[in-house]
Formats: sequence, structure tokens, C-alpha cells
Amino acid sequence: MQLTPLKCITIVSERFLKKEIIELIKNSGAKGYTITDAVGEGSRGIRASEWEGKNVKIETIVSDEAAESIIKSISNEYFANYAVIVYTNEVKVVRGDKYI
Amino acid sequence: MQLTPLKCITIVSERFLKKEIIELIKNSGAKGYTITDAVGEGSRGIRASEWEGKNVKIETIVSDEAAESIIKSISNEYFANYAVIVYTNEVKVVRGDKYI
Amino acid sequence: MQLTPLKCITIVSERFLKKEIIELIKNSGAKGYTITDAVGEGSRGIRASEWEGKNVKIETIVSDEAAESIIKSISNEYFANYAVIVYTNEVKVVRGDKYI
Amino acid sequence: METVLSNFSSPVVLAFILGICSKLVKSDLEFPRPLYQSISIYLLLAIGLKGGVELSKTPFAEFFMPAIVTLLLGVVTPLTAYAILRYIGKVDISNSAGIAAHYGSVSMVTFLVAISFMEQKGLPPEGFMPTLLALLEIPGIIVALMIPLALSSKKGTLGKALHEVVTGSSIFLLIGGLIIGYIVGPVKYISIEPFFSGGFQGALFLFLLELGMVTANRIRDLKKVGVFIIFFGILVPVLHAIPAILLGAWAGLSIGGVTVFATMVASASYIAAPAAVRIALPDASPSIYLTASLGITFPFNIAFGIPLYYYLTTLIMG
Amino acid sequence: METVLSNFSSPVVLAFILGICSKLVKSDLEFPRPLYQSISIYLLLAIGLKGGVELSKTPFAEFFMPAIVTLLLGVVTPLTAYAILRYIGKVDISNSAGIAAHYGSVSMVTFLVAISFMEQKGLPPEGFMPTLLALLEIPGIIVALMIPLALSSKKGTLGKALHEVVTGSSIFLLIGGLIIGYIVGPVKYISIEPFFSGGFQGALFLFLLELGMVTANRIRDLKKVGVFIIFFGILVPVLHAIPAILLGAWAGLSIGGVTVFATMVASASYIAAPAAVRIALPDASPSIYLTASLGITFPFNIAFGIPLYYYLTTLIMG
Amino acid sequence: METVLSNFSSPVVLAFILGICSKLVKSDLEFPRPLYQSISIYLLLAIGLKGGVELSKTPFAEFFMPAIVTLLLGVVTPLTAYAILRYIGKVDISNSAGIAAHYGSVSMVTFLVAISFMEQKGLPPEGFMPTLLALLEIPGIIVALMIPLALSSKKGTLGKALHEVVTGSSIFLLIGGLIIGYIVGPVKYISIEPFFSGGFQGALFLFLLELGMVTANRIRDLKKVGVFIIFFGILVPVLHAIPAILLGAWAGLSIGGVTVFATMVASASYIAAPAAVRIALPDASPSIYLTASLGITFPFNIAFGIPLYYYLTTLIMG
Ligand SMILES: Nc1ncnc2c1ncn2[C@@H]1O[C@H](COP(=O)(O)O)[C@@H](O)[C@H]1O
Ligand SMILES: Nc1ncnc2c1ncn2[C@@H]1O[C@H](COP(=O)(O)O)[C@@H](O)[C@H]1O
Ligand SMILES: Nc1ncnc2c1ncn2[C@@H]1O[C@H](COP(=O)(O)O)[C@@H](O)[C@H]1O
Ligand code: NA
Ligand code: NA
Ligand code: NA
Repeated sequence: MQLTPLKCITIVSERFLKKEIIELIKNSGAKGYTITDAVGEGSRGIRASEWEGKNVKIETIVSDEAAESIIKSISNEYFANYAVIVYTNEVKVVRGDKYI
Repeated sequence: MQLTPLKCITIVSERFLKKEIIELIKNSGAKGYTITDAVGEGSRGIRASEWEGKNVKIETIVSDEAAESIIKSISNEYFANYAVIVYTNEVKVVRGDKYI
Repeated sequence: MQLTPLKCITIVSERFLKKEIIELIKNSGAKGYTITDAVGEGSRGIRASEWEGKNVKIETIVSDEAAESIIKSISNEYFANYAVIVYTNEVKVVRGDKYI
Repeated sequence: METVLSNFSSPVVLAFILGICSKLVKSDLEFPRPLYQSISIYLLLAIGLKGGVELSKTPFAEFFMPAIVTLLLGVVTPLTAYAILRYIGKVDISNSAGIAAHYGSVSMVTFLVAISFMEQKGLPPEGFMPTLLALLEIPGIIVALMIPLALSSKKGTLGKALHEVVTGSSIFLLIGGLIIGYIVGPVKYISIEPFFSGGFQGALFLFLLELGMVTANRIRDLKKVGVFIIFFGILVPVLHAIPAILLGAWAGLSIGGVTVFATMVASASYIAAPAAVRIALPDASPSIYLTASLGITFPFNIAFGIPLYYYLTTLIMG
Repeated sequence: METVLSNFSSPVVLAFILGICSKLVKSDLEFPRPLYQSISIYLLLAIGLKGGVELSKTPFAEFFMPAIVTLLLGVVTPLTAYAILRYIGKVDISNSAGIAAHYGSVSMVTFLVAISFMEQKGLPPEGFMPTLLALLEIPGIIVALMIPLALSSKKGTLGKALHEVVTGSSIFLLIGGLIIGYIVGPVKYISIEPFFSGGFQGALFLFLLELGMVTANRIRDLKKVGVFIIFFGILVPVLHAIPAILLGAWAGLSIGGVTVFATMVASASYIAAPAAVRIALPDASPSIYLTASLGITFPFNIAFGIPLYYYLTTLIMG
Repeated sequence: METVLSNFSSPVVLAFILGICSKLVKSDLEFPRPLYQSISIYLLLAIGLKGGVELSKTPFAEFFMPAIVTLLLGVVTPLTAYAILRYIGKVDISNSAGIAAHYGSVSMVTFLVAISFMEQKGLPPEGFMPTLLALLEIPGIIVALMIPLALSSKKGTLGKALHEVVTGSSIFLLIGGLIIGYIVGPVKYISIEPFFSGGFQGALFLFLLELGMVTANRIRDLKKVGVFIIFFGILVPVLHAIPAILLGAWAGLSIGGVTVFATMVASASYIAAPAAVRIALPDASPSIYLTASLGITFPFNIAFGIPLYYYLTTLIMG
């Protein structure tokens, strides 16, 4: 089985940013994404959506370039005012060419 | 603390395939699995379960051989007609011998 | 973009241990965590929370030392009597110094 | 015409339209999935229970002919739908069979809206209609899925698909409710009646709000499926309703009963059938069959079909 | 015998059986967890509120003796259960204490089904029964968990377990409802009565459907627990019911009250107790205590126990 | 004083207190998010529908003046709130505008509790109050958010924030319900009335239980926000209620109507406003505006504000 090495970017943010982040990653070249509901705690205290109790965790499998572009955009747009964590991870993907 | 290097396979698919994929990974030698509800978008447009709004994300920690076998079976059975993404990831597992 | 290599620890356990594990990882130096609801199957048969149908999956991004300390504490406290799986994964984190 | 207009001031139809609007204005309204599931469970049990209680009071003779007619149409309608798709529309075998399975089966919500409609007209249908719903849900799917098997030498996923339909939660709850209602009878039913009857129309209101939201997504796909499917989704229901009206009247149903029966036959499944087709015919395209049944036929029936079938019924019966 | 049969045509018992069937036929019916949680919250508040309102009308004297008797049995039943497990069954200390905690506490749903049953018989129990439910829920768990502590020099997780029980959502909502109902009184209660009374039996119906599904999973584990536990799960409830009937009658309860009281005492917890035992006695096996309380005693009480306790009550009270 | 005490024995207020207690005793009570969402949908549709039905019976003349007065206060109250924050409290521009948006808008639950309160007093407000609620919800947010734009040359996120408010699910459901209720009218409303009226007070009871839990979390943050905000959160509502009472009475509302109207104006949004402010003014601190509206003003209004506004109304009107 042919496996393609790609980046998996994970973004956990307040629920409220979901729509915008999805748009952002699509514009950066991601071919797809997967979202799960999450709750969490971090450095930031209370936030607007907190009392609804939920974050979202967005994962997207992308090429190295797309990864860099996504990280840059998110850092610029959201790090100052919103609760967001972003990390990447090396994965091997089946039918990887679909996601580049 | 002793950590065993193993493979973590992640499969995101339409909810509808859940039962079958679980059976498939058990038959391929997985000793366990963890499932979370997810939503997502990918290359494929609409699908039967779409209007119920949910994918499933199945993760299973397995040996290299089991990993290969799972990837092969899923590729053969589902890639043609269903919405599925599969990728692997190197992890270090506590009490790893339980999962081989 | 500056990325810091850190450890991502994933703990899947019966829902029932959620509060305690969160306390444990905070005491071990984690600066945050993210939780998703999960279901799963493993080596262990039935358990008290099983009929409520849910595990939790706790992920925390930490330094290598904190990782080791978390793994040790969880192994000592829960492995004997509870359903728990723990594994680690190398990730690269944006603004990584926040999480050390 | 008047009936159509008055239909548009019915709460459930307006809820459906509100659901569509919520997508048009891009509202962030979100209908939690567990609420959707809970209302499904509630509605299916409620119609099952009420139907079972009614059935326990119905003499077998009265129920016999309508049941036979139902089964007959359950076998015939998927065949007509298939023939039209395959030979007029030139659709390939798998997709023709897949779509036919939807039109051979039945949409619970359309059925409920028809009952609401007739009750508001003061012409409630017979109490055993839910039993007919249960009888009609399965055969159409089976017949349609057997066509490609009969034509080619396909691998036997029919059994699996069949198990899926028969044990699917919708048929299970409907039949479970019927049996419980039948055993319990009118007297013991009283304790749970406020819950299952009082809230019924309101729950249906919420359900149609949600279905409006889902339908709006489907309507967006209309352009993808082509003009033939759009015509198909509107004309075939009417085509199926006509024999249903004639046979229903012949079998002795009241005006309310005939209208609801015709609506059932004219409706297309979008829950049981998709699940079964996905298993038995994985190469049939969900975009086509879901758009047809949920994006075209469902709103057509809710808005125009039901008043039309009622009008035709009164022409014939009265 | 007749009572047993008639019990099998009660809606809630049939819902329970339907739930079991859904697992037997492998239906894909899924009961969303939030619905399960919502119904729990609803039922607990509803019985609390109603009980509180009734309590505000009850003279203290009438309520005093039943309360004393309840506490007494809350202390005695875990000890008898423990003794039987440890000395007749030769079960180890932790498991004996763990199981005993379940049989010392109480199952809310069994309690509710018993009330339903007596209301259908036209013999509703006293209005303050929910207060007795609250009184009985906790002591049994505490007494049982203290046994291994008394015997060995175990580490002090009892405090944590105790906090878990007392602040657990079930006891919290029940007592919260009782207090609110008591303060609010019959007049102000009217505004929320349609919601909490009208829908009650229907919500209980849904809840038993879900419990049937859960019980079916548990029943599969029967072979794992051994024959002694199966006998235990059937005989101990009856053994506990008998003194409850005698003491309940002596304390001045009506026939309905005595039957419901006996059912409470005979029932085994499967929500509060497992949570507490999991904390205080992590080495006790959940397969055993859950299978016993949920897989054996619960269905036994629902199907046979309640009619039996009613029969015994009429024998004694006349 | 007496009114305040009697307010504390109202079911919904007690539910709110129970919710706060559940956090104080660290109960593991969990209110499932889908239940919370479902009740929101239900309450908003229910008040919309009922309001729409009432509106269809109200002569335009009767409704005209109250509507004008509502819009007027919707424009004025955010400005007074802003001025107090900026010039007395020395709060920075963003935070002043962010908080002002909350106090210019309205809290649905406070509104509902006020209606409950007046109905229990036998003085139900006019049926068109929900329309006023809808009219008041939006303008205050817009006016407040425009302040920083007018003062500085900020980037135009106001449009996005506006879209968020107008299509936000709460305003969408409220207005959707109003329109449907208006079209449907009193006769066709009957079918869905048991669901939307009968269960209303009970659903509100559950909702306040949940809000109590949320408020408890917010109250913990009180020490973070400083003494000025605490005074602000108590005094500004009263300050806003007074002109509302005068203008409401002048516009011809009944005692019930004036009290509810004053409560609306005095209340602070914690759903629509936070979402909009988060978008338009990301540097305003949620800890401050949420703590003020949800942690201070909300419980103050529920417990003391409503009886106080009622008392003031009777002083002035009668
Ligand atoms: N160290 C961490 N590990 C895992 N998730 C985290 C961590 N820190 C923050 N998060 C997640 O990111 C969200 C926002 O974090 P923050 O911006 O630090 O408030 C939190 O609610 C968590 O869900
Ligand atoms: N690039 C991607 N990154 C993360 N998840 C993806 C990606 N592409 C697809 N998925 C997930 O896999 C599901 C099926 O994808 P597809 O088969 O491409 O339609 C989607 O609904 C997503 O949940
Ligand atoms: N091999 C595995 N891969 C992924 N998740 C697992 C695996 N084994 C166990 N788990 C998860 O860990 C939980 C506890 O496992 P256990 O202690 O083996 O019963 C299970 O319910 C699963 O959610
Ligand atoms: Na049909
Ligand atoms: Na007991
Ligand atoms: Na206001």
C-alpha cells in the first residue's frame, strides 16, 4: 500500500471561530477537514462561548506548503484576541495525492 | 516508564460504515479502538448519511503488521464507493504489549 | 513561523475518571488540555460507566518532563483497576513556549 | 386552489418553510442531532401506539382489503418508477433501482402532514392507517433492490440490506408501537396518552422545521441532477396517487383515509430507503436519489401534493 | 398470577420488553445519550416536586413512622445482603460489600413502575413516598462501603465516595425537587404541573425503552457471573420485601404505600451505587454488581416482583 | 418587601437558586447541551407563536405607541450605559461599547420570568409583548457597536456583527415564530397549543435550573471585575427601568405590560450581544461583559428587580 507523508494540522479554538477557520483553511489549499466537538481549558480565562461549554477541534491533512500558509494566517488573525491552539504532526496518508 | 512504539491508524468515514469498519479492524488484529463523532468535508460531495450530519473518527493502536492489513482491507472494500480517509501516525504507548 | 517540538499525550479512559485525571495532569505541569467524548472497546470487559456509553479522550500538549510525570502518575494510580490507554506523540506547536 | 392556499397557513407547512428560510438567510440556527433523533423516536412510537390502540378496536374485515391494496401498490409502484427511469429517462440500472426503492417506500412525515391536513378539514382518516404505513414501508424497497439482482449476477448484499430495513429503527419503533398499542388497548393507553397525543402536533412542528433546513441543502443540489429527475420527482408522485385513490376508494376507505393513503403511496422514503440502497447498491449515487426524494418530492407533496390528492379524491368519491 | 399477566400488558413494562427486543433483533435503534440524561433530570425533578408538594400537606405525625422504618431497613438490608454473599456465597470482601451497597440502595425506575402499577389498580400510595425514596437511597450505600473499612485498614476513599453519592445528580435533583415542591406548595405548583405531571408516564415509557436496551446488554453477561449471583439477584429482593411489608403495614401505610415501599426496599440501585462503589472499592468487579442489579434484579422486579409484593401485601393487610 | 419574598417561592426563581446550589455543593449534575439548545428553540418559538397569534388580534393603533417607545429606549439605553461606563467608570472605549451593547439589548429569560410573575399576580401583560421583545433585541446592540466606529476609524466588522445578530438563531426563531403565529391565527394555532403552551412553564423551570448553573460560574468571577462593574450591574437596570415605566404607562400599557416592559429594558442580553461583540470588538473582554450581564444583572433582576419594577409601576400607575 502506497502511503504519502503529509502534515496533519490540529486547531482547537472557541466554537465561535469555526466558520471562519474553515474558510481560512480552505483558502489556504486544504482539500478537506474533520471537526469534533471538544471542551478544554488553557491559558486564557473566560470567553464569550464559554458558557455554552464547547470548543471545536479541527483537523486537516495537507501538504507542507498549505500547512505553513494555514499556520501563518491563523497566527495573524486570531492569536491576539482569541483562544486558539495550533499544532502539526507528521502522518502517512493512504491515497495521499487526493489531499495535496 | 517503558513505552512501545506502535502505529495509530485514524479512519474518518461516513457514520454508516461504523459497524463494518469495526469488524474489519478487529479481524485484522486490533485489540481495541476509540470512536468519536465528527463532521467533515472532503472531495466527495453529498452522501447518504450526510443529512444526518455526522462522520465517525475511528482510532486504533496496533502493530505494524495489523496496520498494514487494516489499510489494505479498507482500501479494497470502501475506497471505490464511500467517503473515507485513512492515515497512520507513530505513537509511543504505555503498556504497549497489551495492544499487539 | 516558529514551531516548538513538544509531546502530545492522549489518554482515553472511562468517563468517570475525567475529573481526577484533569487534576492529575494539571498537577504534573500541563498548561491546558482538550477533551472529546468517545466510545471504545478494549481489553477490559464491562465497566461501571459502560452502560452510559461513553469514554473521554483527553489530549494535552506538554514538555517532555511533564509528559513523563503524567505517564508515571497515571500508570501508578489507574492501570490496575480502571480502563485506560495512554500514548504519546511528537508534535510541533505554534507559540510553543506557552505550553511549557 | 383555495385548499392549496389554506395549506400554506397550516402551522406544520409554515414550520417547513421557516426551516428553508433559515438556510436562505444563513441563520446560525442549529437543530441539535439528539433533538432530531428524540423527535423521530417520539413520533414513530406515537403513531405506532395510537395505530395499535385503534387496530385493537377495528374488526379484521374492515382492515383486510386496505391491507391487500397497500401490499399490491407496494409491489407495483417501484416497478413503474423503475420502468420510467430506465426506459424513458435512460438512467443506468443501479441508479434506476436505487431511486425506485425510494418511491416504492414511504415518507413518514409526509404521511403525518396529510393526517394533520385531513383532521383540520374535519375528515380524519381511519385509525389503522399507521398499520398501512408499516405495510408499505418495506416491500417497495425489496422489490426495487431485487431488480438489479434479477438482471445481473450481482453479489448477495440484498440480505444485508433487507436486515437493515427490517431492523432499522424507524420500522422497529413503528411496529413495536403498533404491537404495544394493540396489547395495551384503549383503557391502559390513557396513562401515556397526554404525552403521546397532546404534544404530537408540536413535535411535528419542530420536526418539519428541521426537515426544512435539510431540504434547503438538498434543493441547492437541484442543478446537479438534471431536468429529467426534477420532472420525475413531481410527476411520478401524482402518477402513483391516482391508482391509490381508485384502489383506496374501492377498498372502502373514507375520504380522509383515501387522501392519506394516496399521499403515502405518492411519497418517497428518505430514511429507510437511502440506508438500504447505500448497502445494496453502493454505486448508485446518493446525490440523485436523495435530491429527488428529499429535495423535490417531499416539498412538492407537503405544499401541493396533499391538497391535490384531496381534490382528486373528492372528485372521485364525492 | 392474573396480576402478573395484567402487569405484562402495562405500557411501561411493554416498553421495557421492546427495548430488550431491539437488542435481540439487532435493531440499529439508538437512544441518544442527551435524551436519556434529559429524561433522568425530568423524572427526578418531577417526583421530587410532586413529593414536596404532597409533603407540604402531610402532618408530620403521619410521616414520622414510615421514615423511621425506612432508615432502619436502609441500615439492615445491606448487612443481610453482605452476610449472604460473604458467608453463603463465599464471595470475597470487596465484591460482597460492593454488591451489598447496590441492594441497600434503591432503584428509582423500579419505584416509579410500582407507583404506576398501584395507580392502575386504583390504590395510589401516599404522596410522601418520594421522600422515603430519598431517605433510602443513601444509607445502604454508606453502610455497605463501611464494612471493608471496618474489617481492614483500608485507605480513606469513603469520604470521596460519600461526597459522590450525596452530590450525585440523582440525589441532588430528587432532594432539590422535594425542597422546591415543599416551598412552592400546591397553588404555585399549578403553573408547572402540566409539564411535570402530564408528560410523566410518557417519559417513563421512553426511559424504560432505553433501560430495556441496557438491560439486554447486561443479560448477555449472565453466564459470566455464575449461578449463585443469579439466585441472589432473585431471592434477596423477595427476602428484603417481606420485612418491608410487615414494617410498612405496621407504620401505617396504605396497601398502595406498603407495596411501593416493599418494592423500594427490594430494588437494587444501578446509578448511585455503581458510581460510589467504583470509587470506594475499585477492585470490586463491575461485571458482577451491575449484572446482578441491572441484569437480574431490575427485570425480575419489573416483571414479577411488583405483582408478587402486591399479592403478599394483600395477604397480610387484607 | 412582601412581593420580593413571595417571588422567592415562585418555582422558576427556586429552580434558578437550585442551579446555583448545584455548583456550590459541587454536584456532578450535568445539563446536556442539546437539552439546553432544545429548550431555547422551544421557548423562542413558543413566545414568538403566541405573540404572533395575539398580534393578529390586536388593532394596530393599540400596538403603535408601545412599539415607538420600545425603539426609542433601544436607542437611548446603550448610550446612557456607554456614558456611565466611559465617563464615570473610566472604562476604555471598546469595553464600554461592548458592555453597553449588552444593556441596550434584552434578556429573553428575564422577560419570561417577568411574565410569569405578573400572571401569578393576576395581571397578565398585553399579548404583543413578544413583538416588543423582538423590536428591542437588535437596536441596542447596533447603536453600541457603532460608537467605537464613529469615534475612531476602525475596520468594518460591524456589518459582520450585524449579520450575526439579525440571523442569530434567537432573533430568527422569535421573529419566525411571530410571523407564523400571525399567519396561522388563533384557530389553526389550537393544534399546536398544548405543546407550546402546556409545557411552557415547565420548560422555563428547566432552563432556569441550567442558567443558575451557568450564573454560578460567572459569580465566581465577580472579584475579577472590580467594584464599579458590580454597582453598574445593579444600578443601571434600575436607572433604565424608570423611564421605561413612565414611557410604558404613557404609551397605554396595562400594569402587567408596564412591569414586563420595564423589566425588558432593564435586562441585559447574554446571548445575542456577546456573539456580536466578540466579532465587532474582539479586544473587549468577555470576562467583564459576561460577568456584568450574566453574573450580576441577571440574578439581580430575577430576584429583586422584577418585584421592584412592579412596585414602582403600581406607585406610578395606580
Ligand atoms: N496544553 C494544551 N494541551 C491541549 N489543549 C490545549 C492546551 N492549551 C490549550 N488547549 C486548548 O486550546 C483552547 C484554547 O486555549 P487558550 O488559548 O490557551 O485559552 C483550550 O480551551 C484547550 O481546549
Ligand atoms: N484533507 C482532509 N483532512 C482531514 N479530514 C479530511 C480530509 N479530507 C477528507 N477528510 C474527512 O474524510 C471524510 C470523507 O472524505 P472524502 O472521502 O474526501 O469525501 C470527510 O467528510 C472528512 O471528515
Ligand atoms: N488498541 C486500542 N486502540 C485505540 N483505543 C483503544 C485501544 N485499546 C483500548 N482503547 C481505548 O481505551 C479504552 C480502555 O481500554 P481497556 O483498558 O483496554 O479496556 C477503550 O474503551 C478504548 O476506548
Ligand atoms: Na411511495
Ligand atoms: Na434496596
Ligand atoms: Na436592556
